Amino acid sequence: MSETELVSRPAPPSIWHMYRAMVGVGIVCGLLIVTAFQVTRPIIERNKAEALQKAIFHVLPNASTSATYRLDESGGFLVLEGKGVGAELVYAGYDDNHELMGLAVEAQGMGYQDVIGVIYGYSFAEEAIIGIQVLESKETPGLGDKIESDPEFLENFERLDVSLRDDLSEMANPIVPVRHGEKTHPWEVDGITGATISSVAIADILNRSAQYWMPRIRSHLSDFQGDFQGEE
Amino acid sequence: MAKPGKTLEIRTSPHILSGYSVDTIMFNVVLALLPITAFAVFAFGLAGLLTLSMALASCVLTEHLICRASGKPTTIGDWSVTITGLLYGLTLPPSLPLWMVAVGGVICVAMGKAMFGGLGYNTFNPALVGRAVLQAAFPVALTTWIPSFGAGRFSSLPSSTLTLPFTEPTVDAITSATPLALWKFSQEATATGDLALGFTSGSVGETSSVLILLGGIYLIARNMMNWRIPVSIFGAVAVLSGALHLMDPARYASPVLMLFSGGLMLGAMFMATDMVGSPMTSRGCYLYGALIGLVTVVIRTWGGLPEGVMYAILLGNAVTAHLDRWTRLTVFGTRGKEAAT
Amino acid sequence: MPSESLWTIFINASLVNNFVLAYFLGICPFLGVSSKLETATRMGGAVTFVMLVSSVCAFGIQLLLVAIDAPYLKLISFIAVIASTVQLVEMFIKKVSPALFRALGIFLPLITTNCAILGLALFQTNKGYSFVQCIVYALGAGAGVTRARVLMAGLREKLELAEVPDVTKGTAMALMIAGLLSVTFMGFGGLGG
Amino acid sequence: MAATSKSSTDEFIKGLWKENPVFVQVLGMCPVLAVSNTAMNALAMGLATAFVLIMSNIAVSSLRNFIPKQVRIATYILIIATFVTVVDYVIQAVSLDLYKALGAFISLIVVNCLILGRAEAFASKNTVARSVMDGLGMGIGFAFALFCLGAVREILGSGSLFGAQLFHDAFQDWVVMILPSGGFFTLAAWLLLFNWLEQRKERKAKSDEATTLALGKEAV
Amino acid sequence: MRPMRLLGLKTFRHGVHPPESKDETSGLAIRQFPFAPLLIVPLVQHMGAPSLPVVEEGQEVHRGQQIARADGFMSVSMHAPASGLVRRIALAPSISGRMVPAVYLEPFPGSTQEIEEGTPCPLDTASPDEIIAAIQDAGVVGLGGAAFPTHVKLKIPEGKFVDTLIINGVECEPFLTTDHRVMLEQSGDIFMGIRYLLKVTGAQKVIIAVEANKPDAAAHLREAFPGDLDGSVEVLPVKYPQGAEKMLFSALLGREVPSGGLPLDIHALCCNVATAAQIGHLLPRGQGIQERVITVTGPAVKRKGNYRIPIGTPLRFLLEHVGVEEDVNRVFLGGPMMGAAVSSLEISITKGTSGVTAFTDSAAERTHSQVYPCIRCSYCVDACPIFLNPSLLGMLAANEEFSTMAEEHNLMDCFECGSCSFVCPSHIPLVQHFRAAKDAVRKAKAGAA
Ligand SMILES: Cc1cc2nc3c(=O)[nH]c(=O)nc-3n(C[C@H](O)[C@H](O)[C@H](O)COP(=O)(O)O)c2cc1C
Ligand SMILES: Cc1cc2nc3c(=O)[nH]c(=O)nc-3n(C[C@H](O)[C@H](O)[C@H](O)COP(=O)(O)O)c2cc1C
Ligand SMILES: Cc1cc2nc3c(=O)[nH]c(=O)nc-3n(C[C@H](O)[C@H](O)[C@H](O)COP(=O)(O)O)c2cc1C
Ligand SMILES: Cc1cc2nc3c(=O)[nH]c(=O)nc-3n(C[C@H](O)[C@H](O)[C@H](O)CO)c2cc1C
Ligand code: SF4
Ligand code: SF4
Ligand code: SF4
Ligand code: SF4
Ligand code: FES
Repeated sequence: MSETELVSRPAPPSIWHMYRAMVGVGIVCGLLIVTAFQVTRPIIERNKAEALQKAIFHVLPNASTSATYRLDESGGFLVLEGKGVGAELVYAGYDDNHELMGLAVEAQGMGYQDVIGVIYGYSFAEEAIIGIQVLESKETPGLGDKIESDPEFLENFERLDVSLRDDLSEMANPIVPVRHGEKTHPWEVDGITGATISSVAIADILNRSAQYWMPRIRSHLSDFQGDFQGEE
Repeated sequence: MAKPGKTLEIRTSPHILSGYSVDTIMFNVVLALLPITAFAVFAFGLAGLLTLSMALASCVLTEHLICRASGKPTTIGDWSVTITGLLYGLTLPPSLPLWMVAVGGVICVAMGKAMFGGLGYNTFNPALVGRAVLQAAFPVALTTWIPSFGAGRFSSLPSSTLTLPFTEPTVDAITSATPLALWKFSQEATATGDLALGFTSGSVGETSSVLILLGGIYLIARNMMNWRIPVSIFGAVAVLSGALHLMDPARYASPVLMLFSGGLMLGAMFMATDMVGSPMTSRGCYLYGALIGLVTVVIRTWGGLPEGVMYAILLGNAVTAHLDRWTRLTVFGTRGKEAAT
Repeated sequence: MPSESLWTIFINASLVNNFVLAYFLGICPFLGVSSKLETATRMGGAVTFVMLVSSVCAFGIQLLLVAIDAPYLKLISFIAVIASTVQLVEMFIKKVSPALFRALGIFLPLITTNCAILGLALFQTNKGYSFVQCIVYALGAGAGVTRARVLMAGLREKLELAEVPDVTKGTAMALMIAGLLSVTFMGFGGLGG
Repeated sequence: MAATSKSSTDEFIKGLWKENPVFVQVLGMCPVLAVSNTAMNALAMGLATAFVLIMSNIAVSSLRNFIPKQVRIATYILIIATFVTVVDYVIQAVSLDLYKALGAFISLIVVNCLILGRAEAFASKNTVARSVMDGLGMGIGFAFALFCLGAVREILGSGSLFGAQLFHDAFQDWVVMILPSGGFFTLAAWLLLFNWLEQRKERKAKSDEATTLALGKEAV
Repeated sequence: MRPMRLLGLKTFRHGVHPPESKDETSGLAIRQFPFAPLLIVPLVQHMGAPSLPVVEEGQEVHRGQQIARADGFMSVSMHAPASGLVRRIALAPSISGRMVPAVYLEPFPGSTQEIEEGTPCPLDTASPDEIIAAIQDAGVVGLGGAAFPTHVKLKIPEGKFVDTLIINGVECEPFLTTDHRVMLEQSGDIFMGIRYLLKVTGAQKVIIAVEANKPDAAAHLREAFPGDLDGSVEVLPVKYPQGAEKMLFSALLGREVPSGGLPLDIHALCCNVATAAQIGHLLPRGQGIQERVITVTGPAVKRKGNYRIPIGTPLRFLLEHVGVEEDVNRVFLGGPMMGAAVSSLEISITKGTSGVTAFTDSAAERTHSQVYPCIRCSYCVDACPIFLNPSLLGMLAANEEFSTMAEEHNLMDCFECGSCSFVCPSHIPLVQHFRAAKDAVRKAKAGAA
């Protein structure tokens, strides 16, 4: 604030005047804010839920309903009740027959410019990642942002192998990035020419997240298959 | 007997000058750049020739027109803009569309030089300003490389070179990775001989380390270049990358690869040494060189880009004013005084 | 992202995503920065200090707001609390160390509510940083702002003696330099990874 | 009556051009640069700022006799922060995507010196009507400037305007324009243009003066 | 320790290497110059107050007779350069362009020009104060260029002392060879002068400094060096401005004269060889200075040489006598590095004139070249022996920031050696800027006081 004038004035108004002004303005302002908040809150929450839902259905193409689960201290998963502040969440997707299709998981990591946030879909049937959507990225337009749109790159995630070893303790093969055109295994991510860093970043984010989640999810598969919890 | 003293000129001493003048210095730099230019044309054929010519022409023309527009006599005669044009051309990928080359040339001179008041006042290296802004504008085109010594280089052009203005270049099938990119993204080291002699892909003029060194040594020998700058850059790069390489040779490139690849040689010899953007004191030059070397290694090793010399030099230019201030010489006879007061 | 390492946070805030040159925060003082290097340095110190104070404040407020479930008071309380805390700290410094006050004090009131300070508070909250992460973030951002200003001051000092054409004098020139510095800092892209 | 309406039109006009907050006063630079990477973002930001500006001008000018001088800055900030919070929620409700693009800069309108500056320098001393005109002028001037920046950056940087593709498919985007440095360069270019126009006008005025002087001399 | 020191080479840091151009005159023995038909002897040939004339218009004087006396301590006597008639005592032009009082003396055509003997000042019996008075009476000023009254320099204030006397035979200025010839031809006078100087100053040691381009002079002085004197002849590498006393102290003694201070602050004192020779020659005879050795040279001069020229000889007469090229267009009193360009040939030779150099148009072409903006090449920074930043000072001067120059960038320490201008590839007239700036600063100070 460049405008901080400190001119002394001859007759200061009484303290009462100042309190009256501050409190009066404060009350009016408070009312305004609370009104705006109350009016917009339902709309905003609906918007947010819709956006999340859309993303989940995007990465789990066959799902039509979803439910949010939270990782319990015991290592199992429970349906989320209330707000999930601070909890580790996964989203289960179900098809029209209320069959569990897979899980959607959010993950983040450093990209070329700033943090990249993604959500990816995991298919139980295929033991693979079957879809991915970038939620947050500041990668260079026309270069790094190809991770969001490049069809060849996105092809990687139509079936990216994340199967576990037999003892379910670890992934059989880590997800690894390779140079463009050199993909030979289903667990490799074929990079984008000219945006190697961003594509490597995606592979790393997925790898770290999958290493963490896959053993936990697989060993508590039954948690998700309980009663149907999904919402349209 | 002649009656002397009819038309005596008076000016203040000294009445003799050393004989160096700005245009002689600049012209000698152009001379030192010629072998590099010739090799560039030899290595990249028509594409190299066209890139260099367009770079030179756009820089010189811009300078001329700006002088004209501001009603001043043209300054292209001092050769400095020729250096800018040549060096700018030498730092470009050989397959760059010519329209982009021209745009960058205008940026070099208009934004890098004229805007600050012309020769001597530009705070950043004009050639690098042009290249850096161009790289920010067209990052893909500026990181697409073709192999040197391609078979048909004198008879055909990469398809991207003649791309219509303002359209996206079509990428050639035969792109190739630079030695640094090879190392960064697949840990493949390039043979030292190839590096030194320039049988690698890269910018038009950065590949032939030996010729660059020779040109630099010529200028140093004629005292037209400050040897402290390249020496401290090379020193910093060698020491740092050497230490890293010793720690983990598989992860960190060897000092030889670091020194002889990418734009380091050209940058250290011809661009960091641009007097206008470098410090004036010897100690300042050592620090400036060390900073450039350090930043180069850091960007190459841990940064997102395979090459960082350009950014390192621009950063060096930005801190030059501070280096000059911190390394001010102690004026004769003030040593004790400063301590006392 | 609570998982970011402290080093990454610091490098990002100070180099890659420099508050001034990449996030456009605190531009007005950056453009208005005097060409006196010393002032720029001390001002940078003052900004870093205020950033630290406001970072701590914002962390506390956020805890409180979550507890009472009143997210709509975020902006107002950030502004109010940061401004008054800085005022208090200023008075405290004046009492305790007149020398430090002379070095930093005169800048404090001017800085209290510029966008870099508020931006820092908002960003750290959005990112959900822990207390230690917040501190490191504030230090990194402060270092970045200081570096940008110090570089700018040096360049301006140099340009004061140059024969700059009339059209480019003033803010236009400052913006051009800022743009070139921003391009230069792009070289650090990917460092935080 | 005629006189007042005329002068409040003047209050409106001045913000558009002669005292344009961005191009002439160089105020509130951060949002100007940060969210002007597309015309849409720029316009949305401009309108949001204009809204806050007008509302706070109204509030401040109508309360101007009620607020003691000592606490006026604090009160103004309170008022501004309130309107900003309102705008923040409204934009979230209207479009999450827009909200994401504008990011924290909506909240940062609070500290935009333009708003506090107008509150302090104008609204606190003028009638509600005139303050509205001032707010409208400044706000629209600000939005207009933002739009100028956003349009240039979007056209060159993405080849489109308001998301509509302008050129053929193969248009080469100038990525730099949407990067931070492009913001600096574009604003610098606009200021250069303004400087140049201004100086040309001055020079012309001077040469006109000179010719009249010369003519006057001849006449003598 | 600098590499130079480690190599055993005594010299100072920075400096330049202008072409020496001394070969044409260094081998030529000193020759007596004829009397001009009218000698004009200015009464201000030194730094300080003008001397007061003691002769009248129309009076006849003897060669060597005192014609003016010192006006106070900061002043010296003046002696008649020839036997003749005082025509007028009136104003005459000087090198600075100002008119100064002068004695117009018409030598008698047929006179033998015997020099008048005075009261000798015996080395053995005279006290230091008597020697100082004798030096003042002899009209001795520094012949190294500054023409500072030597007796003033020799008056050591209470509480100060001098341990080393340095005799400056460096002559680093290109073209000039006077000191060289004096060292070869007047070593007796020099050592006699040294004895007087040692006695006055109380110094124990004397060092005669000679540059490596005068090996014959160094060898000759070494040979002639009296066994009873404690001291040596030191040969220094050739570099300009080695002859400046600050540089000499730093090269020979490793001591730096403090900024704004005097050599006395580092217990040293420096005299030019010719000054020493004059003292050694004049004091035993009780005479005063009426002539000095001057190198007349330069591309435009036909009969170059080292001449013993009467004080007051008009420049026009001098040049006509040695013959100059048709197209001569620049004449300097002194050498080309520090010498002052003359605007009129009507001025006359003074005690401070160590050389006259004349150039033709073609020889001076280079100096006419275009001026470019400073390209920050740092040549000047590497040249300045005072470690100033001439580039920065030059830009500040162009912006008329004189007080910044003086207060923050040590402008007043610049001694105008010209090294910076000499090397500047942009041909920026740095020294000219600095002189103007120093003047402005002094004026501002005087105005404020
Ligand atoms: C202005 C600019 C922006 C860049 N942005 C990105 C980016 O967003 N993502 C990325 O992976 N690399 C980015 N880069 C890095 C280079 O394109 C880098 O050379 C490339 O990632 C190397 O990949 P390659 O081996 O396929 O050529 C950028 C480079 C520049 C100069
Ligand atoms: C390639 C090259 C390397 C040099 N290396 C050194 C050196 O290591 N140390 C040094 O003092 N001078 C070196 N010089 C000489 C310097 O350029 C310079 O002449 C000298 O340092 C000036 O010293 P002065 O200022 O004391 O006369 C080198 C010159 C060249 C051309
Ligand atoms: C740049 C410069 C160069 C000088 N060169 C010489 C020189 O070559 N020989 C000399 O005797 N004095 C030279 N002087 C003068 C000396 O500094 C010093 O004043 C002189 O030797 C003292 O002796 P004097 O008083 O007997 O003349 C030079 C002075 C300056 C400032
Ligand atoms: C040793 C040397 C190196 C130079 N390097 C550059 C350079 O890298 N880029 C450039 O534009 N000009 C360069 N120049 C030319 C000149 O200094 C440049 O045009 C100025 O920066 C323009 O003010 C160089 C000149 C010399 C003497
Ligand atoms: S308000 Fe303070 S920090 Fe900002 S520009 Fe002014 S003095 Fe600097
Ligand atoms: S409040 Fe923000 S926008 Fe306004 S002057 Fe201060 S720093 Fe600049
Ligand atoms: S003239 Fe002055 S500034 Fe130049 S070199 Fe000599 S002492 Fe240094
Ligand atoms: S020598 Fe001349 S051009 Fe070089 S830095 Fe000094 S003043 Fe500038
Ligand atoms: S500092 Fe001015 S709007 Fe941010």
